[in-house]
Amino acid sequence: MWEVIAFWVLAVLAVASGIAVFRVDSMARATFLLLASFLFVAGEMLVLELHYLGALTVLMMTAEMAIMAVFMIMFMMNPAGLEPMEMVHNKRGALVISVAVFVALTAAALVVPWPERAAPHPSDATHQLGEAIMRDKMLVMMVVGVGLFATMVAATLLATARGRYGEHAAPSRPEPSPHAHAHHHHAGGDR
Amino acid sequence: MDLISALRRAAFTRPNLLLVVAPGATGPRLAMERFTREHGWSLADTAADADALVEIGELDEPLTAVAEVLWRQLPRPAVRLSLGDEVGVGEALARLPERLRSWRPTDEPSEEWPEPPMADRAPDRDGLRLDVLRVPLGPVLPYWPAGLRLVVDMQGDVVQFAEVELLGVTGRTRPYWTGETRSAARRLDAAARLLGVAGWTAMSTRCQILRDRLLAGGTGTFVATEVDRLARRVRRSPLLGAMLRGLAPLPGLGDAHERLSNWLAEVARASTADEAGPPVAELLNVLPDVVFGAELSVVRLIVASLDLDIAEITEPSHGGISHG
Amino acid sequence: MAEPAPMWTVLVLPIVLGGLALFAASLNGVLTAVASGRRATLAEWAEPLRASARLLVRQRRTTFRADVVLRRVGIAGIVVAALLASVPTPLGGVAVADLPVGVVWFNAMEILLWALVWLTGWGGNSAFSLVGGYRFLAQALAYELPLMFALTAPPLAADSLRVGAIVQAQQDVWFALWMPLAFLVYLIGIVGVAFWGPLSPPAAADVAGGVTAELSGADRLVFLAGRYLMLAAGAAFAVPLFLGGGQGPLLPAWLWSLLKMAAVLAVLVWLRRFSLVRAERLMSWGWLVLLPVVLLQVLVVGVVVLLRG
Amino acid sequence: MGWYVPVMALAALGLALVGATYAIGLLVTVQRRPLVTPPFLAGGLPREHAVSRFHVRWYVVTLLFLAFDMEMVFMYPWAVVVAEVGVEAVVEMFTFLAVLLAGVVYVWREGGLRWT
Repeated sequence: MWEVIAFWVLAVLAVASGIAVFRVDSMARATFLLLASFLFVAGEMLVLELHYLGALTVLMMTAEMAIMAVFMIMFMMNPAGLEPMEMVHNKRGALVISVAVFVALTAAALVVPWPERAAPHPSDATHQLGEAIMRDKMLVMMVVGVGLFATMVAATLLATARGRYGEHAAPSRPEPSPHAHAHHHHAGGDR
Repeated sequence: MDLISALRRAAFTRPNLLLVVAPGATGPRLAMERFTREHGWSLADTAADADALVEIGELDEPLTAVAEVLWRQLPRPAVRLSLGDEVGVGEALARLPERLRSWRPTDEPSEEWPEPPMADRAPDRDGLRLDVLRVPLGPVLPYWPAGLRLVVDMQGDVVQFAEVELLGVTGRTRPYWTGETRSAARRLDAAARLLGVAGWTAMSTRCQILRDRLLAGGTGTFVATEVDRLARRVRRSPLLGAMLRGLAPLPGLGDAHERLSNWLAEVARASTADEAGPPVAELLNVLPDVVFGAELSVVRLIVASLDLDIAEITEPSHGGISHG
Repeated sequence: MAEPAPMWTVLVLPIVLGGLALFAASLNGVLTAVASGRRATLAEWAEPLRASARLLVRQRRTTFRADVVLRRVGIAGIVVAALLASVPTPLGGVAVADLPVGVVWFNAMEILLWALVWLTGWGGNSAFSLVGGYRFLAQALAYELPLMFALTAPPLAADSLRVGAIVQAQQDVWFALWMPLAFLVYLIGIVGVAFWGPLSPPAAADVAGGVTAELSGADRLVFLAGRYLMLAAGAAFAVPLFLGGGQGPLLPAWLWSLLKMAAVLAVLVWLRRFSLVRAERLMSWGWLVLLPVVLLQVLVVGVVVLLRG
Repeated sequence: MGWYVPVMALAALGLALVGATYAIGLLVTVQRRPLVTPPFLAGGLPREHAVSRFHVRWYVVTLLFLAFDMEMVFMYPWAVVVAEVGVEAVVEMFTFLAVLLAGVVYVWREGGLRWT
């Protein structure tokens, strides 16, 4: 009984904060509403007694959303939403697509005849997961490892301008005070 | 209700103070630091945590404007007082808790403030155009030289441009650190500030205590041995070394770590050269170049490591020097 | 598998953790007093209570166009995160809930500070508090991975992520004795999570208090309390993880737990006597020293587990 | 679910304590109306809103962190099965970690850990 109530409350909160992501102007608010949505999903997993996956979702998503906020605020105009602006382009199209996808996924989840559980509930799902990773899913893990290494190298290559050659490869100091005038007109060119 | 009034009484036995110090008003500043240390009061890091705004020395027009801004930023209850010289410091401060307790809300209207625009962009080291914040460092910051304002342009927390403004230098400004004893005390004062910025507060306080002993005519040998012990600990701290080594190396002066070690060594040897290092105007000239491209915490350390005494610039005509 | 403890433990946890946090704040005050040449009187020990009264009496303050909602989430969230992080921490043998993945749970709760501290800094629309918030993230990137690996060492030795099982596995010898590097790296991580001592640049004086720069009144009180609670929660969790939980002669188990928690906390508070670490240095040390060191430690623990099994 | 009833009670209690602190503050404060002020800028006034695009210099490290962090997904379940699976578990995991550490060394050599 309580499980069902908790499940539905969390579900509604997760979807509601997901929708709210697109209703706010501030990048900070949008990012952390998305985090809230993930945390509610983590709550669902905990209700379903998936202890490890639930805690792991909190663990991973918090760090990742904090980093995402860093990038959103670094690159998006008007990150605090202090000036009114439209966050979504092609609003109608986006709405149609997202509603259609949501309905399709929900329908699939409800309509598909899920198989009955054959084995009994594992006494310790984390342990089972560890066994899987270390025995028959070993190859998957190794591929992931190489993939992560490739990610590190590729990301660094793409993101660093200077590299190991230090200051010599760095662009030189910008002209002093180029913005002494720029401060007077505060509507940037590409706003 | 009695509980509430008891709470309010207890609340202000140890107020936090925010200082606006005129260059050269070092005497009353030291008296005030000593009072707060001995009575367990604190100096506030920011207006939000201050109960009292203390104006020390004679404030000129720009510094008065600074005090005005800060006064309106202090949460209530708040008290404002000004201290001219070291004689009345203890008395004026001792009355502070009572003044805070007797503060009553007035129906002052909400303050009107101008709304700033969004940040604009400027070229960046990495070849992008990014938002710039123009942030004044000083004149009112913890461990900051009196009368100095370093206006910096920051992209993120990295300084891309800096310019120096001097506040509070009038025709009557006189440097405080003259004579042998005071020159030695000056080294300890500078060390206290640099250690404070570096976050080694216990050691910073120790420097202040020794500084005050020296100025009070403490016996030279005792202070010298104490300073010698302190100097050794400072020199040997690997953490502090990692913090300060390699920062702003200047010809003849070494980097920030060497400068700190030298100050303490001079006091320990009791042989302070009266003319130490280049004049402050020269240091202020190179400052914008030295802090270019540095992270904010490094900028703070560099400024503290230069021991800038603005009062040494006695002509008010310097008031507007700025550099590109 | 164990059952959740009775509900009264929910009321005990805030009292114990609050008491530890108050002890930390008092000790901090006394250390400041002694360094300033004053005597450690009773008044100095009671200083945090007086300081709290001061903050309650003072006017609250909000900055122009601040994001009040986000800021409030950040401030209040730290208190809640610290309490929740302590859910699997047993006092004696009793925890609020000896969760099946207690260690991961603690990890998940302390990492919430990534978001919460940053939000407090961002919410103020103030350059100094913004810099403070970003400094926290920069530091977190350096200490968080070593901290996580340090957290895996005790479960590896105990074959379980459940804190109760980890305590039991230390019946013969405390983990701190044969995995000292993991213990050390864990403590460094906790100092980072609570941005304390050498890792306090997010709230340092050089940026006018950083994330705390715009806080006054009750806001400031709740934020500072949350920080001490987080420090206390980290110190408390070290006890079941590395120091054998409530094990010890003569005294009851809950008292042993409490004494050990207070001792670890005192060590953490004492770390304020060191100078700050610059974020850039910390970044190199975290990735090039702490991470390899803690991985080596985990390897050693793994080999011991193999030899034993 | 039973596990998380006390957890939720504790979260509610924590929020109630925070709320109580604010309520007591309202009761005893000398000035209930909050002060609205520009941010503290060492005695200056802001030239622009601080919440602008904040350019972090350590973004390379965030990418490194995200990649390495993924490893924790495997690490915790691994820790509880080492005794059972035996030598191969340790060998496999530390091969995996060695590959990742090589990535860290690469990023360090490329100067990705510095930012000024």
